[in-house]
Order: sequence, then structure tokens, then C-alpha cells
Amino acid sequence: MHASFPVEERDILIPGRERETNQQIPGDPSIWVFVIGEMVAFSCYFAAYMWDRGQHHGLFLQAQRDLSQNVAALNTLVLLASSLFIALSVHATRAGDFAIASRFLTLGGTCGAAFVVSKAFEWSSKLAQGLTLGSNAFFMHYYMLTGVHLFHVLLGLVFLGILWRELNKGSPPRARLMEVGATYWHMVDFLWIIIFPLLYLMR
Amino acid sequence: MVLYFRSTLTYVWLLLSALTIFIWWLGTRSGTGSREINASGAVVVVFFFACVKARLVIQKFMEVSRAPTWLRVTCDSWLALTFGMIVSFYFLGR
Amino acid sequence: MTGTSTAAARRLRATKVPVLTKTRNLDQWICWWSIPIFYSVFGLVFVYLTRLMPPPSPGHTTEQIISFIQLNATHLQIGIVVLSLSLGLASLSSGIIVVQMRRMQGVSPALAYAYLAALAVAALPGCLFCGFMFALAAFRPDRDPRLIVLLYDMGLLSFVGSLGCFVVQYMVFAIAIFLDEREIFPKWLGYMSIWGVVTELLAIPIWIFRSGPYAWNGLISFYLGTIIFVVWEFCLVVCLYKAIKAQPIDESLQGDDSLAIAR
Amino acid sequence: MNTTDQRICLWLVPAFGALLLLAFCIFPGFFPPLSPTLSAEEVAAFYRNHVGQIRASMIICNVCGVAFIPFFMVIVVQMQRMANPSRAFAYSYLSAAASGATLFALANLAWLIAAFRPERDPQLTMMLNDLAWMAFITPVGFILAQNLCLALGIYLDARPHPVFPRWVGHFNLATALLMTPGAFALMFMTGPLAWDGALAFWLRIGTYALYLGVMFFVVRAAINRQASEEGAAA
Repeated sequence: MHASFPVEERDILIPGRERETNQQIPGDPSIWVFVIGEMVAFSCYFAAYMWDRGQHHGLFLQAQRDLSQNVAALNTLVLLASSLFIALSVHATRAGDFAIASRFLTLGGTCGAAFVVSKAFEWSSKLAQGLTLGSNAFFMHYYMLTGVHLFHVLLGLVFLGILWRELNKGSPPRARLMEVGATYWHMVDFLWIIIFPLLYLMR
Repeated sequence: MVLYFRSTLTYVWLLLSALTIFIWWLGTRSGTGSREINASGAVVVVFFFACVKARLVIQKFMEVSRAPTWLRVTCDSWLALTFGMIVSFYFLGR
Repeated sequence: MTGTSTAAARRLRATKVPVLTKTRNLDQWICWWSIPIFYSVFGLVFVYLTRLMPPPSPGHTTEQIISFIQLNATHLQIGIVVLSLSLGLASLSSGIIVVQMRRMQGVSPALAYAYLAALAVAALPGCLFCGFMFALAAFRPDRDPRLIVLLYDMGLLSFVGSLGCFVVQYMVFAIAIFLDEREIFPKWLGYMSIWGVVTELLAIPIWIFRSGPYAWNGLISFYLGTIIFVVWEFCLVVCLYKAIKAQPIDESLQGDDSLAIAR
Repeated sequence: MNTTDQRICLWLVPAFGALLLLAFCIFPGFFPPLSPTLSAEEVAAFYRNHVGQIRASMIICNVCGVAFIPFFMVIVVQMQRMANPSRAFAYSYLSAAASGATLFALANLAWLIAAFRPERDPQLTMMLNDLAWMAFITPVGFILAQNLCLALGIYLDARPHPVFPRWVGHFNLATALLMTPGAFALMFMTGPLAWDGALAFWLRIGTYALYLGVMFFVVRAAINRQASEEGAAA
């Protein structure tokens, strides 16, 4: 399970050092245990959704019309931008530009927070229309999928907060921790990339 | 700070955003309205590009393209299986 | 920490140690073995004897519920007797985890105590309560059918739907692993504990739905949650094994309280 | 020593406290509290008509209701720092906190089970409703024991710079006293001591909310003192 690379060397950041060598696990192996597990778990949610969709085909088509595709597309763009900022932040950390890395991190976190706020508005507008978790099979999946994803986003924001402290603590940050956090954040992003067409676009 | 944007990552992001807008356009216009786009065809295209987007994030942002083979294979198989699962459930459930 | 603790260890080594404790970490190994034993008994009780895992459907009609209770009455009773006798073993597993959590560096005992308290809460509404509701139903299966349905609901909903205590358990465990500077447990076990929190959230809809993947016998709320739990528990047992193996002998001789004072 | 973990447990209080406050406001039976004098049919109708809100509110309570335990455990750790003759009070506090949380979890289950099948026989729904309210309001004994242990620990703390200032001990005793009337909800249908009464409900809930709020700052100060003391010693 444990890494083949010397942990101490990678924990200490050498400015200007890119991870040019191949065959390295990004971040550390622990986070990949988590990411792969999440992939499998989310596949199960997707499968359950698709199975129920087959059972209640008409209902799903009808209920989907109550969602706002445009807002969801905008959400996707916001999350993609946040991913870019986080990736750039990792690059800046490697280059030793901690102040810039911190600024990119803040931008990424702001996008993530915007996603949460917009989801909160989306949910409250649906709830105001009387569409709740218990309304029908489609909204059950809608709330559970977006809810579990939102929980991951919130956890990701906590993670970004930890990274922000790491970058601003005065001493050089641990590059590995930055990579781990970024890996988590990108996972949240690509899961949404699948959820978006699944819930909003599938006719 | 601006210098950092001169990176492949920015191009990847531009491509990802363009693909998002494309599948949003295709998805919202299929199966509805006057200019009918074949719904099942659109679903296949939409999910194909969604998986392409996810793969771009995994390969470029998560830097899996430089990771050991087992990790690359795992990620790609997950994408392929998810795509296959969604599309086959879609056609089975119609 | 070091000054006091080595002095304490020297003092302890100098005093005569009773024969049994000469076996390294014997107490922890006893607790460790209780975990596989407990879960084997647990599986036997819930899968084979009481047939509550996988759970019977929440969508059953009153007649189906009554026939489930009547047909299984003897099985249920034997199973719950075994459960009543063996549930205490679960305390042994929290005991050993608390010991290992207290070995962590840079973490106060607060998280270990929270783990202990959360599992003390969980044992009642999360497990034994269910058994007792079914014991009540099986004791007089000819009771008013509406009461049998009530007991059936109370049993299964409390069993699958007690979420908060487990959320706290997983959460404090994950926090402790992430903060620990000594790597008593590997970090990936901490990430897996986050799945634990997620599985509890996935069980939220069992309070609403009586069929489908999010019902109390559903694909996600029950099966996925159970699979993740089994995997987590298995990894925990393996990690505990490694942690006890790696524990230095001096340290294992220290009393729980001397460790805390040294902090 | 590092106090990060204690600070995390401390900040769980406002995070989960906000969620619980939300749940409290969503629940349709708190403004005003559901009267114990309602007939079985009225209680059943309450669950039928408000099923969504009851479920939403109580599911939040289910997930978050036990989440103050880490905070109480921080208090246990702080009590262990006191120069008391032994740690008996700290461990008693731990045990009382766990038992008290169990009863809250039980009350929550009863509410949710009542809402699970709103079509149930009204007599049974009423019994579940009674169970929920009683388990929620009346078992104040554990909170009394917690506060008493903490107060006694503070009074017996022989440190030159006590872990908690003495007024916290008085404050804990006063809170314990103000929550006592809750226990009498077991025997009254009407009046201030019934479960919807001013003393058993509003005084009890209000006192507890205030108590948590004050203790948040008190414990935060204690952690800060611990950090500076141990930082100076190192």
C-alpha cells in the first residue's frame, strides 16, 4: 500500500522542481484508495438511478422538466473553473510562488462556494414548488445524488481551507498535501461532470 | 499570476468549457421543441463527451497521465464501464 | 512527554509484573480477537437466525408482516437470546480502538472519548433496541396486528435508521487519524471512515420510502452501506492488528492514566 | 501539546448547533409546542398534515443530535486537567453525556417512526408521540449529573490558575436548577409543568441553548489557556 517514493524528500518542497518523472502517483496512495472507492460508490448510485429510470420512464421525463438546465450548466462551468484554479495553485506551489498559489486557491474556493450557494438556491426553489425528497422516484434520486455530491463539495471546501492555512503558515508548505487536496477537489469536479447530464440532460 | 495561465491547463479548461456548452446545447434541444433532435442519439453523444470531459480532468488536472499504469487503467476502465452502463441501461429501459 | 514516560516505564519494569501480562499486549489481543468473533456471531444472528439481514421489505402488507413474525418466531427468539448474550462483545472492540487512539501523538483524548461515547449510544438504538422489538413481537405473535406492525417498524427503522451516533463515531475517528502525527493508523483508513459518514447520509431516505433503492432494504441504503461497512470493518481489524504488532513493549506496560498524565 | 483536535470538536458546536436550530424551527409542533391534551385523532392529523416538515426536521436531528458529544468530551479532557483529588468527576461526566444522548436519540426515533406511517392507528401514533415528547423533555437527570460533576470539579480545582473560573461552577448549578422542572412533564397534562408549558418546555430549551452558547466561549478560553500554559512549559 505504501509509496515507493521517499516520503521525506517529497514532503519538503524544492522550489522550481516539477514532477517531471513519470510513474508517480499524484498526491499519495491514500487519497487514491478514497477516490477509487468513491468512483465505485457513485457508479452504484448511477446504476440505481438508471434502473429506476427504466422502471418509471415517463415520470422521469416529465419530472426532469422541472429542473433548470441552464443553471446546472452554469454550475458545471463554475466547478470547471475552480478545478483550473486549484490545478494552477498546485503548479504555483511547486514553483515556490506561495503567495500566488494562495491566491489561486482562494479563487478556486470562491468558485466552490458559489456552487454551494447556487445549489442552495436551486434546492430551495424546488422545495418552494413542493418538490421534495419524497415527491417521486426522480426527485428522490435528484436530492440524493446532488446532496451526496454537495456533501463532498462541502468537505472539499474544508480541505481547501486546510490547504490555505498550509500555504499561509510562513514556512514552506508540504507540496504533497497540496496534491492530495487538489486530487480530492478534481474528483468532486469529474463526478459532477457525469451527474450533470445524468440528471439534467438525459431525455 | 497571469503567467501561470500560459499553460496547457488553460487550454484544457477552455476545451472542457466548450464541451460543456456543447452538451448543454445538444441536451436541452433533443427530444423537445420543433427542431427535433433524435433523443437517443443525443444521449449517446452527450454521455460520450461527458466521459471525455471526465477523462480530461482525470488525465490533465489530476495528473494521472503521468501516473503508474495500473492507475491509468483503473481510471479509464471506470470511465468505460460507467459509459457502457449508463448507455445500455438507457436503451434497455426505453 | 518523554521524560515522565520513560521514568514511568522504568519504574514499571522494575516492579514485579504478574505472569499473565508478560505476554505482550495480551489484553489487546483478547480484545482484538473479540472483533471477528463478535461479527461472526452478529452475522449468524442477523442473517441466519433472525433473518433481519437482508431486512424484510418495508412495503410488506400487515398480513405479510404477521406471517414473517409467526413463521420466524422461534428463530427470532433464539437469535435475540444470542444477541443479548453477545452484544457486550462490541464494547471490547471499542475498548481496543480507544487504547490505540490514545497512543496517537498530537491528539488529546477527547476524540477517543467521543468514539467511546458514540458507540455506547449506538449499542442501544442502533442494535439491541431492534432485537427487543422483534423479541416483543415474537413473544406473542397473536398480538393485535397493528401492534405487530408497529414493533416491526420500530425494530427495523431503529436498526437501519440510527444515523447520528455512527456519524459521530466515523467523524471523530477520521479526524483523529488525520491529526495523528505518529501514523498509528494509515491515512487511507481515515478516508474510508469518511465513506462511513456518507453511508449514514445515504440511509436518510429510509425514513421516507417504502420501496426502491433508498428503502431500508434498498440497493443503496442497505446493500451498498453494508458492503462499505464490512470493508471498513475488515480494514480496521487489519490495521488494528498492525498497530498492536508495532507497539513498543515499554509503552504497552504503561497504564492508561499514566499516559494521560505524561501528556 | 497540540490543541487542534479540541478546537475542531469545539467548532462542531456552532456548525451542528445551527443545523439543529434549523431543525427546531422547521418542526411544526414547537411553535407552539404540541399540547398533551390533544385527542388521538388530532395527533394523527398533525402527523398526516405535516409529514414532510416533521420528517425533514427530525432527520436533521437524527444526524446531528449526537454531534455535541465531541464537545462534551473536550469538557472531560479539560476536567482531567483540574487539580482534583481524582478524575472521578470527569469520567462520571463522560458516562452521563453518553446516556443523555441515548435518550435524545430514542425520542428522535419515536418521532420519525410516527411519521413513517401516518396512516397508523391514531392510538398508536399518539403513544409514539407521547414517547417522543417524554423522552425529549423529561430525562433531565443526566444533564443535572453532568452539570453537577462539572460544578463540583470546578469548586475542588486546587490549581493556582483554575481550568475554569469559579463562576462557571455557579453557572452550571444554576442551569441544572432551571432545567429541573422538565422532569415533572411526566405527570402534568396542562399548566407550566406540562411538556408544552412555560417551565418544562421554553425554560428548559432556552436555558440549554444559552448554556451551550456560554460554554462554547468558556471552553474556548480554557483551551487557549491550556495552549499557552503548555507552550510556556515546553
